[in-house]
Amino acid sequence: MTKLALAQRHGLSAREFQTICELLGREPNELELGLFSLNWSEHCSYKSSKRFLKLLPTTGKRVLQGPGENAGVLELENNWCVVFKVESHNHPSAVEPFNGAATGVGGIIRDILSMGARPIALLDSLRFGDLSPFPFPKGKGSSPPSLGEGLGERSQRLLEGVVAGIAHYGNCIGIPTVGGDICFEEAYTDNCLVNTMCVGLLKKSELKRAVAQGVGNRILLVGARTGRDGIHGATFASEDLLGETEEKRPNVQVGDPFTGKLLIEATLEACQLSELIGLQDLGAGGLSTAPPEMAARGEVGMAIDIEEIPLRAEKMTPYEILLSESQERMVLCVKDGSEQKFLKIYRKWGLEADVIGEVIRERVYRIRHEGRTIAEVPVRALVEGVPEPRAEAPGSEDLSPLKGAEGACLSTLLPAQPVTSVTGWREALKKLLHSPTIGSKRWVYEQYDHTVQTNTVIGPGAHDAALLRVKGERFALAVTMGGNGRYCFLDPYEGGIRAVCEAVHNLLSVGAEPIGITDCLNFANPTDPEVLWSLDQTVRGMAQAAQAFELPFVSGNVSLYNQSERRKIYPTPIVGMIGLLTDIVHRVPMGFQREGDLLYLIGKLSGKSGGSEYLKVFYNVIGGELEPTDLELERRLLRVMLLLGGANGRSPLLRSAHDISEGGLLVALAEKGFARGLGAKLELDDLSEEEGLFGEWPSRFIVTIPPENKSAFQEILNSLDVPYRFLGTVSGRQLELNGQEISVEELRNAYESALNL
Amino acid sequence: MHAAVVVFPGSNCDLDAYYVLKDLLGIETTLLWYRERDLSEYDLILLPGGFAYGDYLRAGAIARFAPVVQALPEYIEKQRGLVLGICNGFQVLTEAGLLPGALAPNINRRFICKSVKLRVENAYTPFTQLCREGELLELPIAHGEGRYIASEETIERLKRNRQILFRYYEENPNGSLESIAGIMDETGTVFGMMPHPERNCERLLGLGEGLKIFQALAQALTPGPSPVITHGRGVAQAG
Amino acid sequence: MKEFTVRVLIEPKPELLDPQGQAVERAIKDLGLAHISQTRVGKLVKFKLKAVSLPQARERVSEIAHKLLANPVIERYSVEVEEL
Amino acid sequence: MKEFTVRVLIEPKPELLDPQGQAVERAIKDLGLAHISQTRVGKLVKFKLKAVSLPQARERVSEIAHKLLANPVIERYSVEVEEL
Ligand SMILES: Nc1ncnc2c1ncn2[C@@H]1O[C@H](COP(=O)(O)OP(=O)(O)O)[C@@H](O)[C@H]1O
Ligand SMILES: [Mg+2]
Repeated sequence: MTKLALAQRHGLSAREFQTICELLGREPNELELGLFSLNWSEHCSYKSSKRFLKLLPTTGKRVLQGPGENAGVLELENNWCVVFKVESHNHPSAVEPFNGAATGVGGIIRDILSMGARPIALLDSLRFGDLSPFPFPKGKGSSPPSLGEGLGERSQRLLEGVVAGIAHYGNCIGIPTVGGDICFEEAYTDNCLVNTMCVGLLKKSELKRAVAQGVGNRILLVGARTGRDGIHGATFASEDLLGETEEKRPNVQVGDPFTGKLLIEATLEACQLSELIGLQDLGAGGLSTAPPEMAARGEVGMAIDIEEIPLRAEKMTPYEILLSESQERMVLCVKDGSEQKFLKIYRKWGLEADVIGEVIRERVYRIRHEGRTIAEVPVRALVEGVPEPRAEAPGSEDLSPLKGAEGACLSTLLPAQPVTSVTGWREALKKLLHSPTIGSKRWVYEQYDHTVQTNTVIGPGAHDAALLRVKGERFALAVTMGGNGRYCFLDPYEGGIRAVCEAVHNLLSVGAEPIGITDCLNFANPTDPEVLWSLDQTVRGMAQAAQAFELPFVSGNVSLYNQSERRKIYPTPIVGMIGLLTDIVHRVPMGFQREGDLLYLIGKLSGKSGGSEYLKVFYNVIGGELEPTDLELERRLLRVMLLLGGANGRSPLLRSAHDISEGGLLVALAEKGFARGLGAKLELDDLSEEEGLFGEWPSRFIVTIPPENKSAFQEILNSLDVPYRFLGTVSGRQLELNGQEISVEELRNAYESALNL
Repeated sequence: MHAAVVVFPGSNCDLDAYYVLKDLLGIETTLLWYRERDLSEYDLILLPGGFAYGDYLRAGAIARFAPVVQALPEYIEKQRGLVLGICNGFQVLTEAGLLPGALAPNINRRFICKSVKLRVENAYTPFTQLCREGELLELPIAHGEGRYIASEETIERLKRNRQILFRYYEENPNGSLESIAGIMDETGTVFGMMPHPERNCERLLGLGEGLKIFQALAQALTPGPSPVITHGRGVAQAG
Repeated sequence: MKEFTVRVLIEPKPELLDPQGQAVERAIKDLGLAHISQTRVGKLVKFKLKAVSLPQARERVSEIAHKLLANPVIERYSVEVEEL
Repeated sequence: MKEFTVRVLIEPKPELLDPQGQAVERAIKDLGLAHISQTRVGKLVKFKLKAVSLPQARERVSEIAHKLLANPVIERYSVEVEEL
């Protein structure tokens, strides 16, 4: 086989191979090809998405570390910092849901750990194909027609495996999984999405970087032994899943949360030593990518001795050792002479720990085997040398007809006969609440330990965002994660805006001020012009919204090639966001608190209602036009919610708050009733049932206030020119509307049984 | 009083328990490495929740051989102090044979994390003396292997000696026999429970009912006259 | 119809990491119980089955093991069928 | 010293409820794969062991199984030792 053919088998293009030869001034040997193939894979190099990521704002007054390290860092108060990042494990989870998801959790945790922070929370955003419907409990109501059994079962199996995998890893290592979201859409049938986010906390002075520095300093490999796991995993992640999974199966990595937990404790102990220069986890690419990245950051070179690496399998070749993606490993750079101290800590915790190399002056990554150099590549060539693919995103003029259901508004899109009659809001609401995308996710989050570490003040299922206290401090952290791919499918620019806005709303609902973003861009094959266009549009929308709120993106991840021969996933940006609540006492609950409280809608009072779950459930239509978000209004809404909530250090005027998202107004109202079983008398006679009650347009909150706060409340809204309307009064145990009522209990039953596997 | 919270490889509620004892109750508390054998310093040995040794094989199966657990029989024999096992700690105590029975995988075969109601079945113990009999406590559970199983004779004996301190109330989340959530040994000094009292010790996290258990311990272990310390045969008597 | 007792033994594929086996092996060594190696922890499934013949029973069991009991991505299995 | 391959088969005691076995049995029936009964799901532990003789190896393994691998309150086990 020629070198070029070999390069192509490594997933490198002819152009890339040529660039490698130029950078080296010679042809690479096979080991070097392996190094390049991983470093230059989409997963590690971001070659197709780099230019889009540049569009995102990354600076702000709290930013201590933006993109470029293992995780982003924001400064909080009293020298506390929050570290966070999101990571995808989509392809591995599609092949082996349990281990794929479990190792995804392990991976993102080590990114946080690499910054020197103790991980304090996990969140997960999951996307699967449609499930076969779950019948209403006790024969009440009718169940919708079957959605094609085989696929529904497959999606259910993936869901079960993924959730069990996340639980397996997260529970064992004692990090609470406090939030996330789950949607079910046909588009994710062949490519499920598993994005996990981890949040860590540390003092500013403890912050670490993934850097190697100081010629002669030692490189340590710690954690698990190296085996033949996932060889070529990162390049595997860069190819379409084209029915080749069978052959690729030996690549499955098995997570070991027990070792992961030991690695956390040992590493946090090691971070206390002043001789630690830098550390990094071994993720995708293993020893072929992490050490050169550390060297690149420190502007040094690195040499490692392959025979010093402890192995799990017999007769591993240098190629296999270097490309192995065995989990639960980290690389440390420590001062020469201090290595024994570090080895001792790791061995105390029962982990492997060995000196495998050193920092060198020449800026190359040198692999030695028994004293002989067997590969040597300039660090910069590996880390930054990849040429950007030439594909251009077509202008939106050329592609706008590709938008989901351009121009269609409800009246033209829908069959003449609505499924529900005018008197049918009760059945419609029940059915919507029973949709797996909207219904309770209790089945999922009860499998996750969400109370360990005893900081979870608001946990999963209780509010729009989770709230974590920091022991000994007044302030608290709010965290949220999610994103709606359907909106981006219909209108990627607007969808990108909404992904950011919705996260902002979630944080504002608990009373917290949003301070920073992490994101994962999940897309199909970027060599497809339509996909590239949607990626470009989505990122522009996200950037626009973030700028409006002055929010920085400090970390993120990109997952491309999420498509099969049959299906592409929707363009799916997942946004993770952190909010700061200055005084935890001032948190705002989601649900109705007291009878007699006044109920208001704040924000945009009417709009186009496309892309709604209502359209999907009742008309099997993914379509309609999206109402464009008014970012000026959003900015005022943010200020209003901060003034009404507890973020300003005073006690909130609000008794409860909830944003309106999937399902629209009535779904949000019903959800507000579940916490205490309280109902409301609603005055909504002027709203049309289908669009008004169930439409999904942006920029809306439902809040309740005690009657005595009415004038102060109105004053704030008027002064900032934010529209609002009275919706009714909290009362009784029923939702009452248009002279009809339904008990909150009955709604809750429909909601709770939506996902009962 | 001096408390020890044991740290096994894989413990993950050790710091939570430490926080309650040390920061909330101001008790002198040491994080005790699992290789330690000398327990003579400590009035309370707390085996925390988590996944000691990853819970591989069975929860607690490997941890029971840890030196610190091997030292427990003597500690108990000598009536040196109290032993509290929470969740994984309870599993370790049953595996070690220091409490009767076993904890099998939950009947629904899944991990369960939620808040449950417990009924106090015996309030005359150093662990429950600040509760009323029949009182309901709401505490979080978070476990995959919490289904309490024991032979009929064992269950009979537990009942007769009033060694069942907590039962799940209304809903039995994991399929435990007799809805058992926590049991004490015959000496009245060793107590294991699946729910996590340390996770509900402050109003911020619930009603704070879990604190009663730690306060009760502290009271029982603080020198001075205390009518309810029931070392030895006190248990049956108190019933 | 005859009755058969069946055992299906399932274990992690040899090339994959077996964290459980690793932990068990380390424990046994630490306890000084024995010098053991290559420890793997898997599953055992036992049941009774009715079929007309041993070959038919074997075939059924293989199908069950393949489709349901073992996860072919990460596990391999062996089947033992005996007439009662 | 000789080397032995060892299998320890662990299963829930017959008188105890086995939810996993029940679930497997239900799934097999639901799939219409076969008529099975008395399904029990347990564990398989395999390893290699060095010992001077078969009896010594057996004894070692029994000890390991008894002390560590099975919990006698809820499980029973059987041991298979073979010389390599
Ligand atoms: N969508 C994105 N938005 C912002 N930053 C991103 C995004 N994708 C990747 N990054 C940043 O690029 C860097 C490389 O990410 P990644 O390769 O995922 O790190 P790791 O190898 O630790 O998984 C990180 O600093 C990450 O935060
Ligand atoms: Mg990383």
